[in-house]
Amino acid sequence: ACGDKKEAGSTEGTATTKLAADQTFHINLASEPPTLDPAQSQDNVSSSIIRTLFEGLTNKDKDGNITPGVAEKWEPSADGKEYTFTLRSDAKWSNGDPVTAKDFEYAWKRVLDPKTQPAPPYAYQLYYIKNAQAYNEGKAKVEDVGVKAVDDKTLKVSLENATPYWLGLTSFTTYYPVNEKVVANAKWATSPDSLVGNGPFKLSTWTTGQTLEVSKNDKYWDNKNITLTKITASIVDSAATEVSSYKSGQLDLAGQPIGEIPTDQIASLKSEIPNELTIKGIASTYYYLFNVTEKPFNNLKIRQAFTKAINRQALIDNVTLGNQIPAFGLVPPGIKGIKDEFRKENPDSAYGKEDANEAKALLAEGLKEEGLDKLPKITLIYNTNDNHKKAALAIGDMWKQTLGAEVTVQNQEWGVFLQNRRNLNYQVARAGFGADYNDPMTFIDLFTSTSGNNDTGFKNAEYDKLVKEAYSNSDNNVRNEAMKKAEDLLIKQNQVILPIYYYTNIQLVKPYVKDVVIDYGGQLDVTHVKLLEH
Amino acid sequence: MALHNELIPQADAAQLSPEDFRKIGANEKQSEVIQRESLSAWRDSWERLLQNKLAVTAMIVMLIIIIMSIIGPMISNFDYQTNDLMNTNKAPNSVHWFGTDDLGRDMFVRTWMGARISLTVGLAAALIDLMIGVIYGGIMGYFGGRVDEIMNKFAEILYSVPYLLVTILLLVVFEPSMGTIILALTITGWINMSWIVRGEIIQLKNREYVLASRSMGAGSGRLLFRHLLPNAMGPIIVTLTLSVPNAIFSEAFLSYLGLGVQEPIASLGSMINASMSAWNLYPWRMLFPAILISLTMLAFNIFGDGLRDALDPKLKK
Amino acid sequence: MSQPLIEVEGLKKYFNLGRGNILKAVNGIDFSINEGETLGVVGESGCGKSTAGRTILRLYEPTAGSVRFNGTDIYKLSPSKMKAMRRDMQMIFQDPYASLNPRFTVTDIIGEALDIHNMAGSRKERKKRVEELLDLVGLNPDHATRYPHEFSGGQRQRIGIARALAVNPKFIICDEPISALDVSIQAQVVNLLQDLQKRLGLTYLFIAHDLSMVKHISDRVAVMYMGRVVELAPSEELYANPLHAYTKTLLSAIPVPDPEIEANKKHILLNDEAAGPIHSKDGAPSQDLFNLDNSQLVEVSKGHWVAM
Amino acid sequence: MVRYVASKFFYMLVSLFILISATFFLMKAIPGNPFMSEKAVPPQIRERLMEQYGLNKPVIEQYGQYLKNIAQGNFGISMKMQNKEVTELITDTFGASLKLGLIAIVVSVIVGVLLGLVAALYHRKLIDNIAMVLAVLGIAVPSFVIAAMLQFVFAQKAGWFHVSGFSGPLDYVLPVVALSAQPIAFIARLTRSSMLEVLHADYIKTARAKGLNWFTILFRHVVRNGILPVVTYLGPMTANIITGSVVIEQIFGIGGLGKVFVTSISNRDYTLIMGVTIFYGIILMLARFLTDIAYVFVDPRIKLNNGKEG
Amino acid sequence: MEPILEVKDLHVSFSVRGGEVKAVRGVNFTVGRGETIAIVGESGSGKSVTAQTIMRLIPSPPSMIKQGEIIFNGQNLLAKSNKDMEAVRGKDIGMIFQDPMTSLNPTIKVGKQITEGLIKHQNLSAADAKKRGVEMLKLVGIKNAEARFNQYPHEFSGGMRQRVMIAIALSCQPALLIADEPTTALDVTIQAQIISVMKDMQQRFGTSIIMITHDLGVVAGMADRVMVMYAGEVVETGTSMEIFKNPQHPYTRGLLRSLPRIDQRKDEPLVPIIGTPPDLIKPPIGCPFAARCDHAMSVCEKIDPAATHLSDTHMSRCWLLHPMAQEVTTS
Ligand SMILES: Nc1ncnc2c1ncn2[C@@H]1O[C@H](COP(=O)(O)OP(=O)(O)OP(=O)(O)O)[C@@H](O)[C@H]1O
Ligand SMILES: Nc1ncnc2c1ncn2[C@@H]1O[C@H](COP(=O)(O)OP(=O)(O)OP(=O)(O)O)[C@@H](O)[C@H]1O
Ligand SMILES: [Mg+2]
Ligand SMILES: [Mg+2]
Repeated sequence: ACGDKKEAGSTEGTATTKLAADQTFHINLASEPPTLDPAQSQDNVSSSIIRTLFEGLTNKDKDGNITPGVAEKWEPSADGKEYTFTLRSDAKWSNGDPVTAKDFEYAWKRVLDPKTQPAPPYAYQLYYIKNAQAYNEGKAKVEDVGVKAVDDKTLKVSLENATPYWLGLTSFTTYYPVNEKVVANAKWATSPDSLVGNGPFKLSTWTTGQTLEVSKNDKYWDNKNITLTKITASIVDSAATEVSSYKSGQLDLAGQPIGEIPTDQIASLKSEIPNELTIKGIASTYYYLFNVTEKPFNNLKIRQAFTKAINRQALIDNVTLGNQIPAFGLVPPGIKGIKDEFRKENPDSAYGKEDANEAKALLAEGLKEEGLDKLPKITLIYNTNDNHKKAALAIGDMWKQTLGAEVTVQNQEWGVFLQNRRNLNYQVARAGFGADYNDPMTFIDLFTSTSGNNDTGFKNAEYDKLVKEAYSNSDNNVRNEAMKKAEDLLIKQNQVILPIYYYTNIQLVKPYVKDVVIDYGGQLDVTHVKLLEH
Repeated sequence: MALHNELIPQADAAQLSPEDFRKIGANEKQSEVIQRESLSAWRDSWERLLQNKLAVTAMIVMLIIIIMSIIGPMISNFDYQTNDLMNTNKAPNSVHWFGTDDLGRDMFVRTWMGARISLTVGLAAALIDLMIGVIYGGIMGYFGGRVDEIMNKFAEILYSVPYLLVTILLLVVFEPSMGTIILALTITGWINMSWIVRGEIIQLKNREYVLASRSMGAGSGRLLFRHLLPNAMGPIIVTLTLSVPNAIFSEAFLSYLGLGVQEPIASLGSMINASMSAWNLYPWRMLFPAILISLTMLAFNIFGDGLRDALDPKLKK
Repeated sequence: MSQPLIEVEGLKKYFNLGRGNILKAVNGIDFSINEGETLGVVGESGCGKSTAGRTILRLYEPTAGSVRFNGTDIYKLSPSKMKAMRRDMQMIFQDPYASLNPRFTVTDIIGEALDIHNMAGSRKERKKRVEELLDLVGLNPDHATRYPHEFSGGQRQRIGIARALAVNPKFIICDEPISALDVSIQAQVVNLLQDLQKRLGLTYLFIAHDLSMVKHISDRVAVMYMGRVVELAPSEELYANPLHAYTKTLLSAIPVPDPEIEANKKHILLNDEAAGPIHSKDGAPSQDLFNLDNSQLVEVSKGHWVAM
Repeated sequence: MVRYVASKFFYMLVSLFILISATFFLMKAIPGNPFMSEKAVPPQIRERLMEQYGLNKPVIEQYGQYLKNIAQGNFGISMKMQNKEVTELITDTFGASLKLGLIAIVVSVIVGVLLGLVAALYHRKLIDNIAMVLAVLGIAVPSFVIAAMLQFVFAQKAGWFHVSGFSGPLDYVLPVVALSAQPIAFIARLTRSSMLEVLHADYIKTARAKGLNWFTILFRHVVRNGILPVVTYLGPMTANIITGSVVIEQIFGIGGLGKVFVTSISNRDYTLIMGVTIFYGIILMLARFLTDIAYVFVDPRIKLNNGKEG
Repeated sequence: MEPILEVKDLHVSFSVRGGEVKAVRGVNFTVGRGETIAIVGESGSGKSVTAQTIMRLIPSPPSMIKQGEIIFNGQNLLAKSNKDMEAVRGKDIGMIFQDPMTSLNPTIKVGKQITEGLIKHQNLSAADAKKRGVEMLKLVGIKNAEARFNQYPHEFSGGMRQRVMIAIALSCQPALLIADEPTTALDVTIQAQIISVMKDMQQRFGTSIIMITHDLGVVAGMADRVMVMYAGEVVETGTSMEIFKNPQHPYTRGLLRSLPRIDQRKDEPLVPIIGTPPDLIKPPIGCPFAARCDHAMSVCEKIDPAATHLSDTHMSRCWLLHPMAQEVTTS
């Protein structure tokens, strides 16, 4: 991974390896999990908890390799468009029911069912499955969806295209099974009494706003490999309090992705407890969107000027403080390419560099092209959040200092912000995206003209064509070439977005905590954590 | 009649001469003493205020804060919104007297700017309260009867609607800005003032000097502006003084909820809020605004109390 | 005998206390006062003396009845005529502290009347008039620029008198002008009032509850009880020959500063439970001991009226 | 008495109605659709949702429905936590707030009254000055500053208390201190001035003239009358403590209603904001109402003349 | 007559902004058993301060007892500890204050306020105290006493409250009752009732009374002896007869003259005392009344006159009584 200057868990092999008597793991959630229903989950907090409560067909080990989960083994067809999963026979629900192929079929179809309320936000993660999108959009029937429980232990899945990264998705929460019997109750996922999962832990307490506790699930097939007896999560949404609690020993783990460490404190933590602070690059990008349909950002040169006018490293060193990596492209490091990471194979240095003078010159040209004698007032919007605010202020100030732009930064509430962004009712807006799966496509298809996430007004037939090409081809070389061209088109030729940095995940982990897993995308997996004696 | 002059201690008969017993009669001049030197009621209150050392100190502090909030940002080379990313979170030093914040902005300038915003919010809210309160309360008190009854009930009902909730709602709906914050704070803030005014007017309107003026044929205007309001001024000013810190405090609270003024402008409250994430590391970022807001609160409260004592007719002999 | 200066007829003043409670503070009084005469009004606290006085001056709008001044019914006057009329009728108040605006200087207090009626052409004239008035009431004109709180009670009362005199009134209502003063000071004010009456030919309605003082200053005395006049007679006559039971009680209750008389005096005491405020707080009158509702003023001898 | 209570109650209902209406219409004034989410919802599903929530009806009809629902204690469903009802969220979390609030109220009253009493008894002496300096500080320093400092000094540095959480009795200490600082200060000042007034009242002279000893006088005559104004302050104090707890719960990580409120504001969870606002409104108005009634019991003078002192 | 109370050379001051108010300046007097002594005088002449000093009720600070003795039943009250004073107050000396509206605790039932003292001083059980309290209420003329016993002060009229005050003050049958202007706030008719209750109670219990008032009529009706105070000094004492029929001090005379007499003709003016009393922060060195006295002599402004005893009971402090003054005026 990238940017991981200091790896945590350096205690490995040095201190005692004796396990602590009390295997209760204390973590903090920065917000109440909005849901514990795998179908509804879309945020890190809930997915981190759901990951302890459910298990998909496959799992990932700490190096990101796919390992068997509920599925004992699987068999892709020759064309890569069909998979046959064989489920293990000892997989059980926490209420004792066996986990069957039907449960998966039911769960996936439930996600795709247009009548499911509220609409599962990540339904599109299942669109690789044949007819999934059509069914979800109400254009196909449920029988047409390419998933079928052949018998209790056999699940057959047909895909739209041969998708090399699809198998990895089966460990994703949206692909988790649910127990049809309990789901009838609309509130099944809100209480320990009614939540039935198939994961290594089961929900034991959930006091709104206070604590959420999961404890070891005896029915879990692999429970002998689970060391923790309990995971206790406090729910405190003050970053400062979280760090204080961690320091005072109340927490064993703090920070992202389920909590937060104030950026202000990172520098001091680095010097104070360097071996507990883990900074790990993850596959997410922080960028700004230009509204390309309106003056002045309809002009490429002006967009380029704004992109070149900022000093990313200064921003990272002084404002965001998390050892992030300056970004010039869309696809972050950590995402696989052909052999190595996509970003290494296609360095983003090709997309230009910061240059204040060039920025000024470009701005002048751009203004001339637009027939403006002066840059109009620029408003930069972001959704209310301290870090976004700081970054926005700093960047606004950079624009002001280099380009003489008059910038107003404005925070907006999430709903308002999204609406404004979607309706192109803005000039520059903050955005960020984390990988849904380990392939550049998770980023590249954001900006097709039909994408729900393309809030820029950028519509480019060639781009759409490139994306389609990558979708429909199973040859990784061809796909990568198409995606590289698309990114080039998006950024180098059109500068639709202003990449700022690639995210890192910042965490505090006590030295006695072993086996905390953060995957390439920053997802947290604590199911195999062990607590050493301390 | 038998006189027994048993005791004439200090006045030994020998020392007294018949001259001492010459009749001089009553001394009208001396007996009609004027009891106090000439001071108007205002001057009198003022003098009394000046004798209250605590209140005078508070007044001086208040003035310093007000003056500094006007000139403070000017006496520094920095401005409140320019970032200096090379100099973030610097402790107070000879260049940045109050240190810098997380964007390297000068805390000295920002603190005084914050004080300016906070004071503006406080003063503006208090003044609007004053205007509405005096008019509304004046009408209630002066006209009395049914008018009073209805207007008073309305005020009472409005008053029992928890004001901070309404304020929060308003700011959730309308983007917080100086204007909306001030507006939100005054939405029920004036009621207290109107009751003070009403109470005073009702009390004063039956004072005999008002009746005297009426019996001489004075009209409503003269009664209100020459007799009633000037004499109600004491409590009005006290209430005004005390509602400034209230408004400042409420604004700070709203800032804490993220409903304060928008960056890059900051009030003292929003500065404290911004510093909370790491105040143990960079204490100056919280301390200066916190001290200033506390000092402001203290100064206004103590000064208000002092004013109350100085203006309270009960203490007059 | 000349026409009376003031004629009060069937005067009533009710206060609405809300919730349907009506307080009949003045409940139908009739009397007249001749020019140059002093009518004393006595009665216990809350019986409506002040209310009657204020209603006569139309400081309160009456509930019913009429007051004629020199034959004109003042309740029928337009506001502007009423304003002019106010020059003829003035009032002196009880509390020498509450009756002077503490924010005004003596000049402003006395000069206010002159301003209202545009009686002082220039500032100088105004000042001269104020000094004249101060002199008239026996105050040092040099003190004109001072504030009321600098004066003693007796001096303040004189300022109040000077204010009333500023507009050259014919008729003055004195609402307990001496009650708040020390005994040794009371006589100063009473003498001044009597002296002014002689010099300026004033007519007084003199309200007090100190009966000996009322007797001393008044030509005739009206005794009020629960908003009504129960007895009205020349003062000598009233004291010598009280007819109404309440008057008798009242007179017997006055302590006389003479141990010999006091030693031989027989007190008539009022029924205890009723001996409280005549109105309880919610405005309901307490027991009407003398059954006033069914009685009328009757002239039993010349000028001596009694409620029967 | 009955009439007094009835009229107070009636006013409370009117105020409540105003609050509910204001809340409703203010929320209606917010731009955007409540079913906005990261991923655009297909139009037909949105339609169905709108229908389900009655949002496609005319505003007036919605308003009527809303009033009806509230009368039945139904505040709707949270928009952020779509599986939870607002009522449920409130009842789940109010307990913690209530406990904290009640303790803070009790502590404020006891400490405040004692402080004020001592200050009054030692009027103009050193103790008086110390007590009043404390009181003034309590008023001047924002509670969130106090809370942060307490947390830093006593929990993080000294380690005497948990930094956050709300499980053991010790966890109450810091939040209660932070929460009651201001009310204590207020009550102390209020008590002091009213005690001073009472101490100079004629009836205290009467009591002394009876030869009662000082403690009897203090507790039978002085304190009882001196805390009357404190009773009137209980209503506003509840409001103070509630608003204070919003901040304090956040800092000390207490899962109370205050935290829910803050989160609902930062999440713009409109149904939740409305629900909590109205619920707070009810609590506050109830507190005021009870205060008014309590006053009748502690001050016998009020019974007869309908609430205004004679 | 054996004195029950002797006040000797009492000096009391108040420290106020701008100096020291010398409120009581060398007051001497005695009260005999069963006797009623009235204290009259201008407002601010120190009547209340004297009375409250006897009870040691006057707050200190700001007050300071500079000098003097108060001998009650042979004991100096000023030398007693606070604790010992508690045993005297209410038990041996009772007190009534001017304003009946404010001198009862508004939040405590009337009965309780009466029995408090009884329970404390006479060790009565609550039930006995109640019996005694009701009895007292009946004695002071309150009808329906049992029911009234459980009412609050605001349910009583002013006159009735003053009766309650009398009941409280006399409940332990003290030897001395101090009444500080007990009727000033009341109407004349009610005043008459209160005075008659007081007289009645005095007869019943043989209490001595110190009655403070500025109503000379009340004095004439009640007092055996009268003490006239002016500017913190006693300027004249004597029996009622002596004071009313043969006043010696010009202030006493002026006071009597400024009242209208029953037989006074209407055109005969009252004779006022001109001017106002002196400021007690800077009391004059000479006679405090000199500035207002028609008969003032030059010595009056220089030296405060000593007491002249005109009879066993009659004392006056005036230079006019000095033999030399008589010589000068007669010559
Ligand atoms: N403005 C008013 N509103 C309501 N009630 C009033 C008003 N003014 C006077 N009253 C009531 O009217 C009654 C008569 O009052 P008024 O002042 O005339 O009595 P008074 O005889 O002058 O008494 P006092 O001797 O105490 O001055 C009282 O019960 C009083 O409370
Ligand atoms: N607490 C006090 N502080 C300062 N001065 C006081 C205080 N109490 C009384 N005095 C002063 O002492 C003097 C005597 O007061 P005192 O109350 O004895 O007068 P009084 O004769 O009872 O008058 P009144 O007839 O008005 O009751 C007055 O000048 C008064 O101003
Ligand atoms: Mg009156
Ligand atoms: Mg007195």
